[in-house]
Amino acid sequence: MIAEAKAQTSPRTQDIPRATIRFAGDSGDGMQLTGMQFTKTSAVFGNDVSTLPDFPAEIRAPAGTVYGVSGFQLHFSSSDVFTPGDELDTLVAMNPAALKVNIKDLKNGGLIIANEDGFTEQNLKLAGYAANPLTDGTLDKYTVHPVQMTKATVKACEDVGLIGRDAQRCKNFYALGLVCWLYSRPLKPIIDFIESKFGKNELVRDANLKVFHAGYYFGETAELFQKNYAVKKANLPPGTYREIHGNEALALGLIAASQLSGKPVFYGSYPITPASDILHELARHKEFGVKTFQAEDEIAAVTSAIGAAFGGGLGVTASAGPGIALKAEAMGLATVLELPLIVINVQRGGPSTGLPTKTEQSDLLQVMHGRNGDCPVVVIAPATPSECFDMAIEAVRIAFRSMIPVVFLSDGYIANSAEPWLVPDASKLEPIVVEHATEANGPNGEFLPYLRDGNLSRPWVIPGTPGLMHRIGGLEKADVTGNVSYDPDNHQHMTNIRREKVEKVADHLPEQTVFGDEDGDLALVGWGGTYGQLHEATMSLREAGYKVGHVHIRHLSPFPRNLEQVLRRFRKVVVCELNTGQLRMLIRSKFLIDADGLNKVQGRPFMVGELISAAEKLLKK
Amino acid sequence: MIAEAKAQTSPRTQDIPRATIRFAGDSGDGMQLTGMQFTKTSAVFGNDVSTLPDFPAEIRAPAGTVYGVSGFQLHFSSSDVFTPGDELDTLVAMNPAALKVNIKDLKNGGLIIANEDGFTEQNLKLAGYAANPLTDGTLDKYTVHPVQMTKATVKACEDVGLIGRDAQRCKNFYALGLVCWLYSRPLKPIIDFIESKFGKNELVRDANLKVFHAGYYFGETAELFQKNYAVKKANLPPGTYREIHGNEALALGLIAASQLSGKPVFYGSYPITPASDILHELARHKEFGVKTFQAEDEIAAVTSAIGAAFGGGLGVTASAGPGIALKAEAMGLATVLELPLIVINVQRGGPSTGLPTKTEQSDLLQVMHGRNGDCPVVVIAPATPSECFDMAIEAVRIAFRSMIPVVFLSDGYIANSAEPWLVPDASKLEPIVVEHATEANGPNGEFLPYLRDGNLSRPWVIPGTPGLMHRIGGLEKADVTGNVSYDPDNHQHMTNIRREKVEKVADHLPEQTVFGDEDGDLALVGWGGTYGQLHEATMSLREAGYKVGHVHIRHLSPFPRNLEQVLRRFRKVVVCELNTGQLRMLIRSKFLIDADGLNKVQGRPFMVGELISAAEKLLKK
Amino acid sequence: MTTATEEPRKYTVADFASDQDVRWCPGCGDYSVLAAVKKLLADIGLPPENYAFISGIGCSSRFPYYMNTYGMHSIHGRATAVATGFKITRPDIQTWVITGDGDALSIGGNHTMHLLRRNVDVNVLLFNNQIYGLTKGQYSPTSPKGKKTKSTPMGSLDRPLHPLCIALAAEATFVARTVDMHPKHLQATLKRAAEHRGTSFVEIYQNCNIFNDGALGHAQDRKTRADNVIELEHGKPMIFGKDLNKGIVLDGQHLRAVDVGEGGVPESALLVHDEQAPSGIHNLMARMKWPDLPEPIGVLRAVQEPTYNELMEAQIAAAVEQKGSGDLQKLLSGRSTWTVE
Amino acid sequence: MTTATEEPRKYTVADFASDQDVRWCPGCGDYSVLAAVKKLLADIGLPPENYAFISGIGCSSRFPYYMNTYGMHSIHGRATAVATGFKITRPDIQTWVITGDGDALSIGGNHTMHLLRRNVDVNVLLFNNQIYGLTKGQYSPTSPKGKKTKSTPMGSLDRPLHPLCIALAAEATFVARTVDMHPKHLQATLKRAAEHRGTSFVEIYQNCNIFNDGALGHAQDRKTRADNVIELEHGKPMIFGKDLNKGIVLDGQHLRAVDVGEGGVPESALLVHDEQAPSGIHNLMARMKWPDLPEPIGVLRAVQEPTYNELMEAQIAAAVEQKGSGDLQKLLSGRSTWTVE
Ligand SMILES: Cc1ncc(C[n+]2csc(CCOP(=O)(O)OP(=O)(O)O)c2C)c(N)n1
Ligand SMILES: Cc1ncc(C[n+]2csc(CCOP(=O)(O)OP(=O)(O)O)c2C)c(N)n1
Ligand code: SF4
Ligand code: SF4
Ligand SMILES: [Mg+2]
Ligand SMILES: [Mg+2]
Repeated sequence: MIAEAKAQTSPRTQDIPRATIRFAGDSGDGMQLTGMQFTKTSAVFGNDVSTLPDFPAEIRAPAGTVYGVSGFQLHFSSSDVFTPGDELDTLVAMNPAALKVNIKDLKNGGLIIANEDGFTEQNLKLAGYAANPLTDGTLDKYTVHPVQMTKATVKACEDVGLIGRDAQRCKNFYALGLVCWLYSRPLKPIIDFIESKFGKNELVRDANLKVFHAGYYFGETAELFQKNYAVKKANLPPGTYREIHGNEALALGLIAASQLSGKPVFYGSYPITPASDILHELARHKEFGVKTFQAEDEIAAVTSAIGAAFGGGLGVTASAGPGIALKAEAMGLATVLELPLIVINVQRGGPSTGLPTKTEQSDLLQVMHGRNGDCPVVVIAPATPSECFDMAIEAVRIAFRSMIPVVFLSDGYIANSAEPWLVPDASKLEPIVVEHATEANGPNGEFLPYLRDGNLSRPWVIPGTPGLMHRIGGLEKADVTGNVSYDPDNHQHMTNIRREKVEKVADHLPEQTVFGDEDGDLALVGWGGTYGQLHEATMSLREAGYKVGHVHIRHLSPFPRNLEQVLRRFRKVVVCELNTGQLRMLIRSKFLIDADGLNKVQGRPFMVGELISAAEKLLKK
Repeated sequence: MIAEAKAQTSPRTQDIPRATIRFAGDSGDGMQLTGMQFTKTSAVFGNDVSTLPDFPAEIRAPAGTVYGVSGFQLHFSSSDVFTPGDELDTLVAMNPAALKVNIKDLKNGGLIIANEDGFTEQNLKLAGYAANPLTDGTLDKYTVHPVQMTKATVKACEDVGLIGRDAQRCKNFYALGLVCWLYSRPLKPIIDFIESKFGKNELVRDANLKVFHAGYYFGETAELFQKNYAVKKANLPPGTYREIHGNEALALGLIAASQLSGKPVFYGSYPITPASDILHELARHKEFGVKTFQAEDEIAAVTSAIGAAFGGGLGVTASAGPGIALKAEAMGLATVLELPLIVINVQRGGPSTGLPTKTEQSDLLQVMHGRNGDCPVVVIAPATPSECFDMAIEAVRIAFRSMIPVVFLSDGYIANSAEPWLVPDASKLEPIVVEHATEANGPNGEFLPYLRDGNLSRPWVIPGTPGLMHRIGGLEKADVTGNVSYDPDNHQHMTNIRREKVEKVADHLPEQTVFGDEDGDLALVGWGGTYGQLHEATMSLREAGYKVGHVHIRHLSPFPRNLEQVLRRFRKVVVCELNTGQLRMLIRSKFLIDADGLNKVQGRPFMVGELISAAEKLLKK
Repeated sequence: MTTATEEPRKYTVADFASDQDVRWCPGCGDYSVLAAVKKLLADIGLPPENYAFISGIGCSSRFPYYMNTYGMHSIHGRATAVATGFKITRPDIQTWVITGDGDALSIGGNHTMHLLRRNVDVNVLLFNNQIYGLTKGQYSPTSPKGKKTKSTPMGSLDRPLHPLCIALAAEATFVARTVDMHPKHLQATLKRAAEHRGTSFVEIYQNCNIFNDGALGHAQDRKTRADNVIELEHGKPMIFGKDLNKGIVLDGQHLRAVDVGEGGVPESALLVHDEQAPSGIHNLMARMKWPDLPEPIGVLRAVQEPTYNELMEAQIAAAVEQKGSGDLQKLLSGRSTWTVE
Repeated sequence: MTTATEEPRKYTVADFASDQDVRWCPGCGDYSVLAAVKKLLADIGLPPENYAFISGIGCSSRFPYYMNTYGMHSIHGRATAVATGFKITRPDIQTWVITGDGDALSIGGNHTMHLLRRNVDVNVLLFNNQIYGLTKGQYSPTSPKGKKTKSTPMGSLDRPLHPLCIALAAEATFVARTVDMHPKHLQATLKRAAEHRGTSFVEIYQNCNIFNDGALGHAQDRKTRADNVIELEHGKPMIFGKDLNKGIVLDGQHLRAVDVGEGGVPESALLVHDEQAPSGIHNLMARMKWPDLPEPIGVLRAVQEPTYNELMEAQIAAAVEQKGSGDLQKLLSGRSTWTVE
């Protein structure tokens, strides 16, 4: 019986420390599911893993076209993993288009497992191949394994009685079985999955089980492969783990914050890639009192969340860049109203509609400055998918404490990547204390809605509270009373207060930490989803003997108080971003540090390799 | 006969070089008209003048309240004038509220001319005076002239047969007459105005004429005034002059640009203070083929202008800060489409609704960065009302040459101030050459809509042109062909191109000039409507022996090529802005120059005095 | 959130007045609406903390500042959206939206339409003065075609939107119209709006005496309005005129004005107003335009349907019923975990 | 801008196809509309440069890329506004707006309404698949209440908007509906839209076979649709059914389906469709909902009114007439000048 949750090794098996593989095929080929199942079984086995899905922009492009290719990459390892990997060890290509699009990422000598049956005349033409690359020698620098997956799948299905298109559709499980053998993966998690997913449809369930095993046995039996591989367990902290995507972690973080504060989530949002999944996730959890509101547009989304905040709720809104642009005016309103508000921006390639399904970090200056007037807000950015959970809670904590809008900058990479997550103990999460005003606070028994506390925060009242009726609005208001004021000095004062209020948030922030050398030749400065690549690059550079520190900034407005100090300890500072130099600009203007920029605007993450070579160039200067 | 267009002087008359006066009263008292007529007669006489109207935010506040006070300040001089003046020499106050609001701006020893009849019990109470300030000694450090204007006006009207409220309404002409005597103004321009304005209503015309003269004679006859003043003609360049407001100059500039380029203006706009007057002005000139479109909101305004630009027209849109926030997403679209578009932002106090009728310069970073993605545009800012004319033409020239959106940053101060303007000779304005593509430009006879010229600009086609049909859109596009492209390298390339394109605009810009010392101890750096104050401050500082230069930046994106050089010639650089330091931030990050900031966010212009003392402090450091 | 600790007290108009000076132009129609609303709330007898007034931007949108209740003067066009989030969060607070013809139908047209289709339980007062007051007199979406204003010196080109028609198209559950200068009718209509569960949409003809004086004079002038408007009453025949001698009949697909009684048609031939009729007929009524026909004022349509906020609460209750009230630890653990030892 | 240098030629469907691969899901209803539009333009016989297609964002909004005409794929919800500016500037170009139910009625609802009230001379094709296709399947403003989607796992709470009702409320001059899978009807309806001067508003029932397959099947299925829809014809009695034995009568204020002929009512008793009737009746028709009543397809309303762009041109002509064509020097000098010597 092979169906045990442990690795399947044999004498042919070679131990390797880590591997990066990518499944690629048509949008309809089920590559995302295949990749996720492989990830799951690797994680359950005990590897550390990191994943990178790559969707086409089209919903269902015609089969066989290059723009319809869907890919799923994962990196699994016997030690800590921080990125989905630069180069592929193995590429699974279900058709010529998948090969075409992905071959450039395969390392020299890498393995290609191709579904030979997919390499038809027509598909070759659709992908723009004049000849069959599997046979014409163009792939000589790789190890190519053509496998008749479709035929084998159909065959296997016949046995259980599934035929035609339905049978063909199972071929991803054949590929999965084969790759499971190749990397000695435990089969049980996948078998469990098939059984629970298709349990209601016995025919399909049995077919998939059969096909999956057929793929596995093919690897074991066929003479095709000289050897297979094993990647040992990683030394992960003990505990209960699950897999989590950034968007999911963010949704869970919001619900946790709601539970910790006793304030129900109001989530006003209009669908947009890559933020929609937060809405989908939250909508599934109404038993937590979560209220999701699919608004008619982004403006209604943010203003309804402001209405919720005025009502004493946890008002949250989310979008990607184009939708955040539309929310700008209302974010200004929230700033002047001094209400707590969470604005999530899951960044994607811009400007304009740009590259909706690709990642980028080019909305930093938009969220910093993209409003009329001097209108500072708090901006934070998680570094990894699971950090979305913790930082969602932090965002709410800040917003409630300071009565202020907090922008949460995620990106398409973090949102869609998954990683193993040590499930937190809910009972150990720190409560979020919210004190609503219930009594008049003025010297004459009146209520002063803009009377401030030590954080420069004003009272938050739940409408319905007797005696505390008050009016707020977007016109400049007198401090303390909150009445409309056109007084010049008051406007100066309020402008200053709004800025100081943001700066005071730094009192509650952790100091900036450094990974690697605390001082030295080069600080690799980053923020957001580039964390993993910068981390690995720093490790490599230090192994190579350089004195390098990785400074990953999670708090972008305000900066941690010690940031300047930290940066000044390095001879050179380079800000690495997936944009044309936005954080770099902020750092240069604030600290007058001659920071260099390492920038990439290609809709995809850094490669560790390119970071290392760029850093080495700088270090040698 | 006194009705001649020359100054009326007498032996009691004292020559003074310049004077600053303010008319203040209820919104309904006609203070704007009074001020404008005084300005007009001063300009016609040959003084240089500068004005500053100050409207209440309310349309018609109840009479007598402080928030309903309307003021009009002007500065007229026998030499060049750059600002409406810091302190008042004379304040005309029609009621207690007007006195209350404006007294703080009157210099010690200044003149108060008060309408005694307006200082009733009730009005004193409404203004919050416990006792009558005209008599209780609180104004001792000023020279107070209470005049029974209402009574005198009613009396004068009786003679011609006008009675009741209609008669009382003429009292502003009484005040005007009196002040005309005080400053020896020619009366003819005002008489002409009354005759043409009220020509159709003889009764009102005659009453106003009568009242106006009555005011004048009162000054001449009454023992009240020991002396009056004369301000000699200024030495202005010869030629034909008119008065012009910033918004008007901007509208005329757009029409001129349309005539110079042969492209009809399409003006898509949604009303908002202080930009609406541009719409009103343009709507009056349909004989120039101007098409004004009052859209349903700012988004429709800007997107309709984009539609017009795609149609081959001169697409223009305008708003103030909150509306510009709403246009952000579409400005990104125009950037990616690479279409010419003029976006005018007449800045007002922010954030949010802020101070709608007050001036500020706090939208610079919004227009620089307030869009998703890396999305650079051209940004220019006129320094004076009349410069709005020249720079509107320049904006169009740049937009057409580079197929790019150009942001025109005006502000409430420039928009509403007036200055004498040497009327340009229309035949000497340089034509704007527009070459539309009419033929295929590809190697295979195809049309390539993103093939670039030396300015990195792409062809502009008039729809309807045979053979050049093409499609554009907000998704990232392949360079040259303009087809949708998800290619990573192309995205990097296009991101770079969009930035370089903006930078290339600098090839056509004038070098940065300096007023005053070309090098020295301090550069006073400014932009936009602070020009006059910075200019005067620089003059004074240099007179006091300091080596100071005034660097006024009209081109904010891209900067003039020599800007860094210019700035580095000074020991200290201070950026003076009506915001919390926005240009300062750009300069610091770009040049790593440790620029100081001199900032004011009070809804009103700098005072020359405050600039001088702040500069002196810096100079002594 | 009505706390019942103290014994019930009577409220007066003064209890609902804030300490801020009212800053509309003297003579503006907004004053009478403010007075009517304060009186209504005093009559209802609930305490001021039970109410929220949410507005956009415009002259009329200054309204909340003058009410001693919870209030927000938000941004232009978005009051309806703000109120939606507010009401969903605070279903216990009676929520009023104050908006103008520009605010609700120009920049805010879409939010208005979506509020109505959702039937969120708020009361919308649309101050229709057929002009942009606050920005000093440009034509608005309700201005008649050809209107000469600052922005249209040669006359406007667009055909007006009819607020009642838009509301009916969105299947609003409560649609009414009233007039600033008809205090009794105003008061009665506001009362109905307050009582309705679901979105109440009330168009108020409001005079802007500065920029559009008399534009709605036909409905405002006490002397002539009886001939120019028809006061609707549910279940009553549609009669109007100073002498109540005119009426409305349904003539095939058209509405027609007729004389009633001697020399005219009998009262029984008149159309009987039915607030709950399918909105086809209300649409015809909404399109009655003076001087061709009298303009209907009062409640056109009032039907009961579940409100958005009730349905939202019900879904949450159902989810709790099905799954138990949320268990955070279970949520964090997700559907499948594994253990590292 | 039609240049008449070459002699007139015939155009084929291929002349209107761009060189870009069509990237909708196989089986999507969008394909048939694309084919119909290309065929229509070929039939009209004007050259491709005479057309512009302007879209928003959504699956359907990719349409312009596939047409060998001028085109713009703009931003979400704004195609109608872009088209307004475009048409005002280029009244000579036949302008088509391509939009979806989300694009036109959710984020773009207000622009749609204002386009219609202005009667700008463009043709709007609203692809109504009752779902957000491009963002992978959330409910849309036209989805029925209770719809379960990714964003509404327990069912949506809001009542749908009816595109035709909104169009009628805005007094659109041309209002029609057709069906992707009914090519003949589609073709004929598009032709009428193209011919209409003023805004033509066409709702197209379109199948999204990936996220909402069959949601509009009652109108799409060739076998059953004759009983589920009624094809409107101007001046003809409203008859439907496979055997043309059913019809619609106006019964007081209501529309009712009846049997026609033997055992039913005579054909003469049926409601006769009048495209130019005041829109009250069209409103009743627009609200006919399957399965209670057959849903009308074809042209509901078509009336002639001046277009916004014509009126704009006329004002400019009038201004030139009154003041002479603009004299820049005079403009610069303004109303009053003085001279400094
Ligand atoms: C985003 C934005 N655009 C424009 C404005 C300017 N503005 C303020 S109120 C208004 C229209 C007011 O008209 P209406 O809603 O009819 O209210 P009224 O003043 O007539 O009561 C406009 C255009 C604004 N404040 N914000
Ligand atoms: C400003 C903005 N908000 C949201 C989106 C995401 N978005 C793209 S298309 C779409 C809705 C598409 O639905 P519909 O208009 O019905 O078109 P379909 O795809 O069904 O043809 C949404 C929400 C966007 N592109 N831009
Ligand atoms: S401008 Fe008109 S609407 Fe506004 S306050 Fe004055 S009278 Fe009222
Ligand atoms: S998702 Fe639906 S609407 Fe979009 S292309 Fe596919 S089938 Fe068509
Ligand atoms: Mg109005
Ligand atoms: Mg759709």
